[in-house]
Amino acid sequence: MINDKNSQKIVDIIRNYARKHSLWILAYGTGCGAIEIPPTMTSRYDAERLGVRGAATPRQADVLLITGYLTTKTLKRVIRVYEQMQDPKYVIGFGSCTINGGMYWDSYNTIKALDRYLPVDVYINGCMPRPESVLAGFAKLQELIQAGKADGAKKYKENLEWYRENQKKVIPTWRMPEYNW
Amino acid sequence: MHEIIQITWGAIVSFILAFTVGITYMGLNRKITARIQNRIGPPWYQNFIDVIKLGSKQTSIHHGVMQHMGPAFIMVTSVMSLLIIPILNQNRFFPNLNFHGDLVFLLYIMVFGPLGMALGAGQTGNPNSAIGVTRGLSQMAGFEIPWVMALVALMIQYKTTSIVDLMNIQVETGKWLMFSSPFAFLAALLAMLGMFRYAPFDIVGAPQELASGPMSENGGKYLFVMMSAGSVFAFAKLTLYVDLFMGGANNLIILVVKTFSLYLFPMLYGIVSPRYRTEQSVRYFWGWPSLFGLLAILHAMFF
Amino acid sequence: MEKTKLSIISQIKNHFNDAREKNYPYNRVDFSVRKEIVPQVLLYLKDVMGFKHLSHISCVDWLEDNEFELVFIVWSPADKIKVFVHTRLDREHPVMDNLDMIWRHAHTYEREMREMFGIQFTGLDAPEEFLLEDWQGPPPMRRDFDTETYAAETYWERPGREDAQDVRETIEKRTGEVLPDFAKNYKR
Amino acid sequence: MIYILFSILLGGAILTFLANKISGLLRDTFFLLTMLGATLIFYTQLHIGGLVNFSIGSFNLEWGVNSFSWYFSLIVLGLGTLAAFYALSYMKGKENLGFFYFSFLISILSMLGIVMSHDLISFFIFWEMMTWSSYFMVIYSGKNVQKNGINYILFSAFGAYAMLTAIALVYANIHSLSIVEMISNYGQFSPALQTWIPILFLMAFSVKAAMMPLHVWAPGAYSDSPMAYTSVFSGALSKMGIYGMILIFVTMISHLPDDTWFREVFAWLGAITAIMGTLWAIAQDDARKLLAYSSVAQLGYIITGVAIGTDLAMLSALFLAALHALFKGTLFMAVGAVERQTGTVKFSEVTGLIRKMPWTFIASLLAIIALAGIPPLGGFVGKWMLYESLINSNHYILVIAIFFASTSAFLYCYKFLFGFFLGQEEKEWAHVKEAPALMVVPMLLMAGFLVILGTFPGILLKPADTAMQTLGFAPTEGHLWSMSVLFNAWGDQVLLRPLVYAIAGIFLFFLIILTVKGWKNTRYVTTKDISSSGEVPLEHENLTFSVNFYQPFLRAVGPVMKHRMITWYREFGAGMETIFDFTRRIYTGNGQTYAIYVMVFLVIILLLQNTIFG
Amino acid sequence: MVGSPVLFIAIPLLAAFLIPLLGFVWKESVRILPGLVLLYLLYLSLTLMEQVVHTGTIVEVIAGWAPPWGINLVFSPLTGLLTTLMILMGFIIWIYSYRFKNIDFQEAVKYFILLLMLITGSVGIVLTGDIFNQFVFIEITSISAYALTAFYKGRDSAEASFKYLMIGSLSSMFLLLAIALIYSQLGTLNMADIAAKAHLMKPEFKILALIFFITGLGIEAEIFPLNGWAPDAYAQAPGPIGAAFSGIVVKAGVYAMIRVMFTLFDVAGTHQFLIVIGIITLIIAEMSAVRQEHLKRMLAYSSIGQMGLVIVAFGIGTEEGVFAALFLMLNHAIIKSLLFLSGSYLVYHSTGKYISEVDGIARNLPITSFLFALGSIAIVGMPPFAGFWSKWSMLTAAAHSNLILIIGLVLSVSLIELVYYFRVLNRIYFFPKKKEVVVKKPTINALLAMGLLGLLILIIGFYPDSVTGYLHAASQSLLDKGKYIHDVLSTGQLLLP
Repeated sequence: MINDKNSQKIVDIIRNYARKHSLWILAYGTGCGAIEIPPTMTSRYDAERLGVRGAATPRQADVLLITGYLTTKTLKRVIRVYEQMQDPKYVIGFGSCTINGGMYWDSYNTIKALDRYLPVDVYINGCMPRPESVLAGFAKLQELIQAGKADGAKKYKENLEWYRENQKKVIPTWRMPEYNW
Repeated sequence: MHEIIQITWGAIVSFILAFTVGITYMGLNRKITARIQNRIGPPWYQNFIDVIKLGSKQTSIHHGVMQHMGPAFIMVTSVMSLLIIPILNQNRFFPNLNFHGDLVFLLYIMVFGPLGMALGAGQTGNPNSAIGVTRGLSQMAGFEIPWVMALVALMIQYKTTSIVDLMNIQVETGKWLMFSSPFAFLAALLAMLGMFRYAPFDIVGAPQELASGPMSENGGKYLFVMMSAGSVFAFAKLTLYVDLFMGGANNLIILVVKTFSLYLFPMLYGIVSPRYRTEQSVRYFWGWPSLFGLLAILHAMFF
Repeated sequence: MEKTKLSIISQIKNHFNDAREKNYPYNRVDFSVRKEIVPQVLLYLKDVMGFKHLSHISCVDWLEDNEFELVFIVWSPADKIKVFVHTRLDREHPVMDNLDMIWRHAHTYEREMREMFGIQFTGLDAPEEFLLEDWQGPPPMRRDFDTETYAAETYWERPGREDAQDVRETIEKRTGEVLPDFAKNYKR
Repeated sequence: MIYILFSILLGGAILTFLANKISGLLRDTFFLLTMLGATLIFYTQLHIGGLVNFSIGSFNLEWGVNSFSWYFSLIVLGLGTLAAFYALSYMKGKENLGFFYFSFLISILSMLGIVMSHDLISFFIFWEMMTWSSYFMVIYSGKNVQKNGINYILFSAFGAYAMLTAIALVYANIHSLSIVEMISNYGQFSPALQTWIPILFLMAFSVKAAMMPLHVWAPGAYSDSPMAYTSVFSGALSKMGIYGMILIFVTMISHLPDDTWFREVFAWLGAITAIMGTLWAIAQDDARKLLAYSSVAQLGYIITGVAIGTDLAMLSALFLAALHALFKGTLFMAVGAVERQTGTVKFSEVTGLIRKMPWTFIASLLAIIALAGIPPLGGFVGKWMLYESLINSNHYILVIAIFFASTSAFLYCYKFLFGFFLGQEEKEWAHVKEAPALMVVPMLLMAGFLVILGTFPGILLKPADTAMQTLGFAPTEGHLWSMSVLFNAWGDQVLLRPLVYAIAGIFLFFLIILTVKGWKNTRYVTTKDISSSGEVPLEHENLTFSVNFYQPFLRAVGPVMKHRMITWYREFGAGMETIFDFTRRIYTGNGQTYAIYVMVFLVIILLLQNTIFG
Repeated sequence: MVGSPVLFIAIPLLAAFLIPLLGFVWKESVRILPGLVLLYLLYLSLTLMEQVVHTGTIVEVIAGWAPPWGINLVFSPLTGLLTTLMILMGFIIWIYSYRFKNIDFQEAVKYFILLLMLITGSVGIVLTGDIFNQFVFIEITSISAYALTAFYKGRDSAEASFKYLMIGSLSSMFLLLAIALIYSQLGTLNMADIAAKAHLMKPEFKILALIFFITGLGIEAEIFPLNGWAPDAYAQAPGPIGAAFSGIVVKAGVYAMIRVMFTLFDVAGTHQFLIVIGIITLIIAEMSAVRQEHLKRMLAYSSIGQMGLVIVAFGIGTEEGVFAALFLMLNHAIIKSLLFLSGSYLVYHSTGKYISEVDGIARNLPITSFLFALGSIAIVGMPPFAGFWSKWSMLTAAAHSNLILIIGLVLSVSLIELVYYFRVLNRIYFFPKKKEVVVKKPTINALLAMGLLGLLILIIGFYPDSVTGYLHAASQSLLDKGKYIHDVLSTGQLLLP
């Protein structure tokens, strides 16, 4: 019965609905962007309406929120955290630094495009993005999940070699457990 | 055989009931907290969504057998206490396993799960988990004292160690035990604060400093089972309090009303409280609540 | 204040003949010394004259002179005077004495110098890297290190930014908005 | 048959000792054969009620077995035999093995002798033999002998001399050493004697049972003797104190006109022992010390049960006594296994052995569950009966005290399991293998028995019931317990079987759900793969949290733990030494002084002659 | 009649004079002869003892002068028991010192003469029925004891010997005073006669005489505070002589004192006095022993303490008490001799005889250490060894007389005793051995002697019945004053023309 196509569809609908409305975020507060998270979560903008809620550890989280520039040193940790998260998982790039390097575009140790290294589902533009745009970003993510298009994790799995190559290019000494799920 | 099927059936139905009600209470907690903080807050059914999501999440790692069994341990506690605590007066709702002399059993089965889960948390090797466990156990050594004092006071006052007997006494006399044994009720109520682990006693899994403590390595299905067990256990505890102190309930609606009004206490207390350090909370429970417990025993012995 | 400063200068000059001083206004005095006697000067300042606190160690890259200049800033809480001790190192072989037995926290500054400028401190006991993990390029703070080229070579750049190196220009170009005069002074 | 039993043990001990000089194999064979032979004879040939008589030194000695002593011999021989198997493997390669096995067998012999003697003099002789044979074990390792060894022998001797005084008093009054006659004549003693004889006896017994003011020797002695023996030491030897206490309480205290205060005092001493033992166990970093303090605490419960003395309390005390032998034996053996495989017993040093020593872990887990009193294992049965008996006999505050001790016991229980078996798996211990089968199997056997007892406590309650009938209690079967049901005085009852089945059923159900869901995708990750802020812990980085484990809790109970009994004893000892040093100076070594002494003596006597010889 | 009690005096005296003469003929005879003599006397005493227990006291009159005028020897169960014990100890000490320290011929002659004299004197003290004669024997014993104390001729041993001599001469003085007092009052020196006529004495003279006796004999019996000489003498005398002191000399002293107090005078308060003085001796000695740094001094204090215990047991005064006291004396003689003998090998080459020098010595001297341990455990009173039974009978005796406080005190002191013995044992077995300590392996004969003692401890421990019969007879004979007087005086009357 479970393998039946129609019932699978129903299950998928329920699942996607649940995933959509329950986004537990792991805020990786790298740069100045982390300052925008508290207003987003507290009474003014109250992201909990959307089912957004903080998670304490990567094991429990659904969304990896990267709020700002990533030095190579931080990138290593972010990749580690991402790989520790459980499927399904999504990445939100937050602020222009994650998109094109932002004001750190010519820095000697800051990456300029996050999606070369991790599969980003949604980018939120701005330097800093206002809480409104953050909420808009979450809404976009929900839209994608509902449509079943937020498949960053799948992409990562499929193109793991490509990602690894890029990652290893900026992180020369690579000592991490293998990613195999 | 018939009995076994009946009890199994009863267990399933009461589990579903407890699950539903417990999760709803948790969702209402979030909603009410949000409203008090001048937020809109999530819908009341938010926790259902969370649980379903956790259940549908893929879980591809475990740290060993003990961690794998941890959630099952804690589920044993929840379901066993549900099976032993009579849901309605005269056990009208479903037959369950309750037996005479179950209060002492309940005291011990209530620590079975947390301890099992603590073992699971220990095996993950995450230092945060171990720290959380030590805090949880210390806090438990704190709040168990007033709780046991309250129960002992009831036991000696009514010469029984059975929940059903206590319920029947309340039905017969028409007087709730929270009025006839006020000190025991106070002690038990304050102990309940620790049992629910809301603020100010939430140091065990404080997300800010311990990364949710014992649960920090559990995600997906493990967290799913734990959350469900927590909700069921919360309902079971509330039902126990209602059974013991508030005269039980004759139907489910009354039960829900009574349990929810009882639930408001730790909830509201938690919303307006900051957080205690472990030794502070331990000392708190050995202070006023234990004094109330002692008074309850004296009251029971001499009146 | 001025008197104290002069007495400091005279004392230092008495003890270390080749120290060249420069008296700044307010509470600052500078000395330039050979690198060999830097530890002695600092020790003298610390133990005899009461400059208990090392505020900072800094480095200047004099690419034109082919030299590094190290600046040690020490502070006397009693006299409220800070003394800058300058010294110059050969840029090809920048080697300096380790000072962390005089001030414990000099350790941190020295590790930073080592990574950022490639200055070797003899006897510095800190095998692991400090700020730059996995760094394999030249020391990035040296003036002959071309940051932009390095970044362009190492990090993939998202296409479409070539024309938008300068934000103001781009704004001008795209929207036709006229920049105010003061903004033009800060042109890249 | 008793002769044969004793001569087998004595002869076996001597033969083992001698065989040590010839070959190790011969010695081990003798040792095992002796132990097995004794057990076999005990189970097959010994008849309850048999008596043997002979006289020595103008005293009539009488040995015999009744159900009560049979119950305790069961503990001794059961644990002794398993520990003997364990010892063969544990002691391999150590020094002075002949000495070890000799003392082992002698202490088994003396324990059997204690429970089988029917007269005071052989009771005392066996008691002292037990003391020195166990003293040999305490000093076997040769560490801390001057401290722990002297502590142990001093306290034991104190107890023994108290008992000797009591025996002398009894003998002087009734001119007989038979225990039966002592009991039957007890009513005719003067009131002062009626109080003092039991007190003196109880002093002796509470030393061995490590009761509160006299427990000081226990942690050191338990942790210094080899673990193979400590399981017997803590499991069986301390029960001899309980044996004596039960005897005294049942036969003497209950005949006192005002026995209530007696019982209250002892019950409270037991409870305080339990609390303080627990608190100190929580503070330990050394697993042996932890278990030693835990033993003190557990014996506190038993003492409370004995002191209360209703039939339910006595039943629970007897049951807990056997149970304590089982689980504490297992735990000490587990510590021994860890010690043998890793070379250390510190929680702060060993971690993550669960995958290296799974069987040891399982045995310890079951033993710990039983120790904590958590259903569905046997420990719960004992705890339940104890609580019920306390409540039924109106000792309400005592219930709280005992409950506090047993709740706090969870803390050290968890510490034990976590410290050794859980936590980060370190590279340092990667080489560790599971202990040899000879060590693991005894542990697993005992742990398995604990599981069975959780459902069918009647297995053990039946002999306990028979033993109690020997002591003059009414049969309790049917109104306090049946094979898997427990009752209390108010008619409440616990049906154990459905509970155990329910627990097992629920557990298995959810375990299956957990396991089946995503079975294919799930894989094991090492304990280095944890979420620690994105850091990858290196091989040598130890993230285990095991130092200052319960610091907050200990801070909370700090005021209670500031005073230690042992410091008081130490100060007393230091004071005594000062006095001794002063006395020593009376003998100045100077001839004139001595002559003056003589003259002073003469003068004093001459002056006081009328007072002295008047 | 196998032999006469006179032989106990005569033969060893004769042998003592023969030794140097025979030595010129055959050097080895110096060493062998005392042994033969003692062996014969042992045989003699055992047979006599057996006879005496069954048929009654033998009174031997010397030179035909009947009591109360002549000198007589009384071989009652009590004196017989002590004689047997002394000769047994003497024999064992002879075995032990057969090759003692490989002393040369001259020294050996002196040593064995003095040893024989010591034994003769002690046996004489016990056997004689005449009070002046007893005084003479005491002098014989004392003088040989002084000489033996100074046997090593070192500075310390000379000093110890001098102290002993000094205090000993005080003892002689008081004894002589007491005897003179009695003679002036009663005109007799025969003990039985004195006992029979004691009521004729003026009470104040009686008490005065008693006090002089107590002072004089108390010095020999090591009661506090008259025992200042003892630790030094024990510590400085050769090992076997220490054993002889504790096994033979002190026993004779205690016997003399008890005989005077129990038989000669019947003064109220003696029992209480004995108990008090015994307890004081016991407590002070045991307390002093704890902090001793010298092994032999420690043993000496322990010995004093044990004698205090014996005196307490005598002080109980009942038959059980006397039985316990005799049992304690017996056990103490055996066990303490074993401790002295084995202990002197533990610190053989050490100059200071420090306890710290026995650290870890068990690896080199397993048998000696084992015997020392056995002795320690036995003397502390742990069953199933000999010491337990005597302590046990002492306690029951005290309990029978309702002396509960004494039980408490005795047992607390036993705890102290236990501490210092076990400290030494722990050192012997578990401490790391000091490199500089040189170990001397015991000779075969020493091992034999110590083994014999160990065997005795075990025999008495496991089968106390082997001695209790004799002890009962002895205690009865001590307490039955009338019978003693009757036995002695009737012998005289029979012989009167």
